[in-house]
Amino acid sequence: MPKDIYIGEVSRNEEIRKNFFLMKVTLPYGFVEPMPGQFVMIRIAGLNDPFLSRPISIYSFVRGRMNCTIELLFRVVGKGTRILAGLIKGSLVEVNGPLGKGHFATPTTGNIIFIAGGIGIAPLSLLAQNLCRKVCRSSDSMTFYLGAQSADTLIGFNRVHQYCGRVIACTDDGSAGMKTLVTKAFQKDLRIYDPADTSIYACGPRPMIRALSGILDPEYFCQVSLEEKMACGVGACVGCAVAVKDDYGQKTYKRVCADGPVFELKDIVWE
Amino acid sequence: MPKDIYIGEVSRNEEIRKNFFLMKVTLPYGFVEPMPGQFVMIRIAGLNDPFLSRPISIYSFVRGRMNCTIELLFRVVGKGTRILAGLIKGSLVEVNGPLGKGHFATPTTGNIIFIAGGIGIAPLSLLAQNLCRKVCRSSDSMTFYLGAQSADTLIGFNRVHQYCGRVIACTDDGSAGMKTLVTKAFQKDLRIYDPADTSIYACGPRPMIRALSGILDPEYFCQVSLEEKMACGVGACVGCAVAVKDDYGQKTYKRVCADGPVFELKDIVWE
Amino acid sequence: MAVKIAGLKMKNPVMTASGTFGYGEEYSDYVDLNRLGGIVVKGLSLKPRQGNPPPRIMETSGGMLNAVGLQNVGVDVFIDEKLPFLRRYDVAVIANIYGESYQEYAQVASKLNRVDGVHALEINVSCPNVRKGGLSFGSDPKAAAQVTRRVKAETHLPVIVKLTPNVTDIASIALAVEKAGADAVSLINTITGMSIDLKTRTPHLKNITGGLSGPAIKPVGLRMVWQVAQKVSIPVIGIGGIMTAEDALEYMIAGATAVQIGTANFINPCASVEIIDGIRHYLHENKIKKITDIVGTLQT
Amino acid sequence: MAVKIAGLKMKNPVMTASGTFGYGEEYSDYVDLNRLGGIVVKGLSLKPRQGNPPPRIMETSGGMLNAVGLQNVGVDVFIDEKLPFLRRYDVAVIANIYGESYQEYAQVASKLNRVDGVHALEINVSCPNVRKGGLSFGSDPKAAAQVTRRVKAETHLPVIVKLTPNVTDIASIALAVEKAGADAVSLINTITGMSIDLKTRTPHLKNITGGLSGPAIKPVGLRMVWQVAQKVSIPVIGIGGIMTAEDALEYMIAGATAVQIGTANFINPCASVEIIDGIRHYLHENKIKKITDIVGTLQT
Ligand SMILES: Cc1cc2nc3c(=O)[nH]c(=O)nc-3n(C[C@H](O)[C@H](O)[C@H](O)COP(=O)(O)OP(=O)(O)OC[C@H]3O[C@@H](n4cnc5c(N)ncnc54)[C@H](O)[C@@H]3O)c2cc1C
Ligand SMILES: Cc1cc2nc3c(=O)[nH]c(=O)nc-3n(C[C@H](O)[C@H](O)[C@H](O)COP(=O)(O)OP(=O)(O)OC[C@H]3O[C@@H](n4cnc5c(N)ncnc54)[C@H](O)[C@@H]3O)c2cc1C
Ligand SMILES: Cc1cc2nc3c(=O)[nH]c(=O)nc-3n(C[C@H](O)[C@H](O)[C@H](O)COP(=O)(O)O)c2cc1C
Ligand SMILES: Cc1cc2nc3c(=O)[nH]c(=O)nc-3n(C[C@H](O)[C@H](O)[C@H](O)COP(=O)(O)O)c2cc1C
Ligand code: FES
Ligand code: FES
Repeated sequence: MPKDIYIGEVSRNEEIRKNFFLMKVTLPYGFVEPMPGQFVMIRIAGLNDPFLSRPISIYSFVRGRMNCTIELLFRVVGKGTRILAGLIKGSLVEVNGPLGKGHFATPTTGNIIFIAGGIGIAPLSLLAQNLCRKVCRSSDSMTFYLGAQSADTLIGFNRVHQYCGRVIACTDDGSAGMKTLVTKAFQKDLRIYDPADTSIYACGPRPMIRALSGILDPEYFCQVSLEEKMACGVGACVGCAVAVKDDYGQKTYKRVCADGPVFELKDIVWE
Repeated sequence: MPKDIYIGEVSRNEEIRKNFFLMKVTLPYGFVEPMPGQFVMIRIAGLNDPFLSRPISIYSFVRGRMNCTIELLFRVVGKGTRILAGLIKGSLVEVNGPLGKGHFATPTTGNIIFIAGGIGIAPLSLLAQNLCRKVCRSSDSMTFYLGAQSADTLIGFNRVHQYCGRVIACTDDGSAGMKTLVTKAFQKDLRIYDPADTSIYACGPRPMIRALSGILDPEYFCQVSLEEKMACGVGACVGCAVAVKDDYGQKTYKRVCADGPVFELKDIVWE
Repeated sequence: MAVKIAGLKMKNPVMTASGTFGYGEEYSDYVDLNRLGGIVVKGLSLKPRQGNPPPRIMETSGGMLNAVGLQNVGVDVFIDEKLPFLRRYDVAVIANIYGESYQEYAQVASKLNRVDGVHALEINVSCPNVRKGGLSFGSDPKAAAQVTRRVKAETHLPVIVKLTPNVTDIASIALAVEKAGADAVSLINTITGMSIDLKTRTPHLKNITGGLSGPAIKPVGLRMVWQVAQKVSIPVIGIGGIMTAEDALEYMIAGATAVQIGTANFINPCASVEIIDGIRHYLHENKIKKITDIVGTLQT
Repeated sequence: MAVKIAGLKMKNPVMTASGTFGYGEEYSDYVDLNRLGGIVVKGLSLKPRQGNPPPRIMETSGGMLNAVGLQNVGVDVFIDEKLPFLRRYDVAVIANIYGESYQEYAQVASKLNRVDGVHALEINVSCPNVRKGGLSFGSDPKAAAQVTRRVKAETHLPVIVKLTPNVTDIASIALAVEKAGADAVSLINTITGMSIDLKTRTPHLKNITGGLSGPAIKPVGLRMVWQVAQKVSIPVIGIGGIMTAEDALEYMIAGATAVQIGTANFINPCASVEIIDGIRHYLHENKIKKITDIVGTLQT
């Protein structure tokens, strides 16, 4: 039984953009280093309202001498995230993680592409950081397509720029970067990426992932991180089902939490 | 519609004795000055866990220039008080009050007696303070019998000593004051109090009140503050029923919140 | 925002639920009663009732149990002492009535007929707290229909039948009372529950069991309203755990023409008017002209 | 702490509830499965089932709705692929079974008979999610009894019948299955509920309705366990909203010989063992020798 629920202490919780919060949580030393794409289930210690834990991707991880610190980047969309947003320094949270067996695979190709929409930046930023550090590739091989509604909500540009030679920002209203959808910006460049030498990683709202599946040939290696409502986060409740193709091409339901959250784009069944 | 639910801000919340908390709450200027015996229904703003508001007596009240401040003195007994105890400076609470139509009556007698058991000190301290200030009696006429389990939990002695000439402390274990029950200490003095010239005010656990009703002749004017579980606090749910005698001596159920919380001891029906 | 339920006209679809708003007076300091769609008063019986011995209430997760036992002043005192206050307001007053026999239901209804200031009757066939009482009428389609017929025969007022959720098939009860002449149904009443004091090994409620209300039961109320609204053609009034305008709107989308606010009043005495404001705001934001345009619009 | 339920021996009265603990493996990193009284595995059907399309779950106040639709690997794959893992532990394994017909129930039971590592069967007559399924069996005493008889005929294992709360009179169903040979009853399964997305005016669950579980339903479970325990003489297993040792003890005082922990596992993966520790602590503090000494000790 190596796993446990950790009590974490919020060491910082800042509204970095309207409705977007960056929360730092200090955790015991034993917290396992997450693989990019993994997430935590988080809830406020001792309270049953909101009832279920919330799945949030790990945005960064640092192991210190006495403890670990993770960063979470989240957007306020409903009750749970609103309450998380209200936590002040010193508040205690219950953290289960890192969770997710399906995480981003280390690329073996020359071109490494990231496509993030909105809050989808969180797991991809950690991935870019790790690839930059651990795989030690020339940062020129990594291109980050970063989309948001407007300049206000374009988050993480500076951070990913540390890791990736090229960062292409797109906004719906043109208030920062190109005025286009992030998938459109990527599509324009597509012909320069040889399927045999390109790995693509994407995270963002469902319509973005769906658009991507329309754009990309199945030859491309493309992994995407999916979202679905979760209760347990560990594969027990089968609540977070997503329709994917099994080995025989038949539709089957897999668990976002335990079989994912990262899946291959070509396996997703769009119902 | 003069009444409203007020958002209060916790300005101090200190564990003055093990499991006993003194909480200061800043409220809008419009908060009505409470009469001794009145209480508030308090809950944590925006949270449904715990679900119901908690009734807590008003321990003190000060109207400042811009706002009002009340003090609450409470003991941690269960979930709700435990969560209240955890509130830090700056936390927001929802406060409905002051509530209670039955409050302590201004005495017209020479002897004024207070009998408090444990946390029962809260409303009686406010009463003693008010009588001292407003009715402007010689403090010699006021005697305060203050009971607790032990010296650790004997609270409010110094405060009531400012108002009352005589404060008689009793503890179950003799660790402070007399080693006796507060009702016993009072009983020993009883013969010096002429029923026609004595007003008695009591608040404490049910067994204490019951003991008092065994001790006191119905001739004595004795008011007691009762406790019962509450949902609305305003008389609508009829949840906080207590059995009392009606004008014809028949048993009827009255509402602790709206008809009380202060009742005449002789009217209580012990079921 | 106006709605009409079987001849009962209301300014807006928001009523306060029986037993949670006293006789109106208790909340009149907090709420301008003129703003409410309707007030359903505490359940009235033929004779005054003392109710159950305390403790009568207990908090639960996201809700509460109550076993008030229908303590009330009785229908005569209500007419003489409580109604005059309510008459001062321009608000629909619905008398919630209760009997221990068909006869008693009919008698209470008859006493309230042609009484100035009472605009509709709501029959509580569902109160689970009184042993010989509610539960048996409300959980049997035949008995529920019979109560409805008896009350209808005594009154010219619109008759709403309030259904209990403690049944296998609530739609069949709704259909039975509709056939018996009910002008509308309201649901849900409380779900029977229990709570135990571990220290004393006794029930928290003196009555042993009590009725569960509050947001904990909202999913059940919503499901039942949806089931009933698909079966009956009379209006459905949605009740159960409504705390916010969003909750109220969900009930209306599920098929309720109006809603009742119960336990929420205890948590926030201003809940009913805040819900009215919230519904108005929603309609405005979504450019919906008539509140009735959203009733039963659930896409499945 | 040991209890015995109709020949099924358990180290302690705490099991994990079907559908909330997978096939044991999912939580084995968090919990030493050897410490549990029993594990009730995810409901098994004759053939593998894909389950319902997503979304399948939704949070509610103090609880959650689920409409997983009994997604499971099927009884054969369970025996071949899931059971070997569980056999490594010294824990009672209870197979929760489900069928769409009497025949199917019997077939699943028969496949599990004399399979090494399965110690009892729990019949789910109550799952409310599958249209043609559970609800009809569990809400009719005759059908519930018939399922029980058919399963009993196929197995030498103790048979627990798991009852649905979505009925008017749960005690009558319990009595019917007792008469039909059930060795124990477990209750409650989830209460059917619904939740609506106001923005899209669609149900939050693709299946429209789902089963409500969690602390919100605890008062209902407790009441039903108390009602049933007074009527039947076979052991009763208490389920519904148990989050803490105190909750479990309340169920036992109401009449449950053992309990099952469901939704709590999702909130806290270690809930089941923390509850076991808490019960032990309570017994110690209160100088109670045998856990069975508290069963049904409610003073009313
Ligand atoms: C693997 C994974 C990683 C995620 N990482 C992040 C992240 O890094 N930053 C971030 O802002 N968000 C992230 N999300 C989405 C985040 O979980 C939801 O925004 C959040 O749960 C919403 O909760 P709420 O109470 O504010 O919303 P409500 O709508 O009130 O929530 C109601 C219920 O629905 C669930 N829910 C609602 N939206 C989603 C969603 N998109 N995905 C999953 N469950 C949802 C909630 O958890 C809750 O159970 C992630 C989701 C998943 C599955
Ligand atoms: C008019 C009045 C004035 C009070 N003044 C004070 C005070 O000044 N200081 C103080 O410490 N306590 C006071 N109490 C008691 C206080 O309300 C309870 O201790 C508190 O509600 C317990 O809540 P809990 O969640 O910690 O306990 P739990 O036992 O977990 O509460 C469960 C439910 O029971 C109710 N409850 C439990 N005990 C009591 C009780 N004794 N009286 C009323 N409801 C109860 C709770 O409000 C809640 O609804 C007063 C009670 C009343 C009625
Ligand atoms: C304290 C209390 C008393 C109630 N009394 C009555 C009553 O007299 N008659 C009745 O029909 N319903 C009564 N009810 C039920 C409510 O009207 C309502 O149907 C139920 O509480 C569910 O709604 P809610 O969750 O919004 O409270 C009572 C409920 C509570 C909590
Ligand atoms: C996600 C989920 C899946 C479930 N699946 C099953 C099942 O397959 N068979 C069954 O008998 N009960 C099933 N249940 C019901 C639980 O076993 C339990 O009876 C119910 O959730 C109430 O207990 P709780 O409040 O502790 O969760 C399921 C419950 C949940 C939440
Ligand atoms: S959240 Fe429970 S299986 Fe994924
Ligand atoms: S608490 Fe509602 S009437 Fe007193």
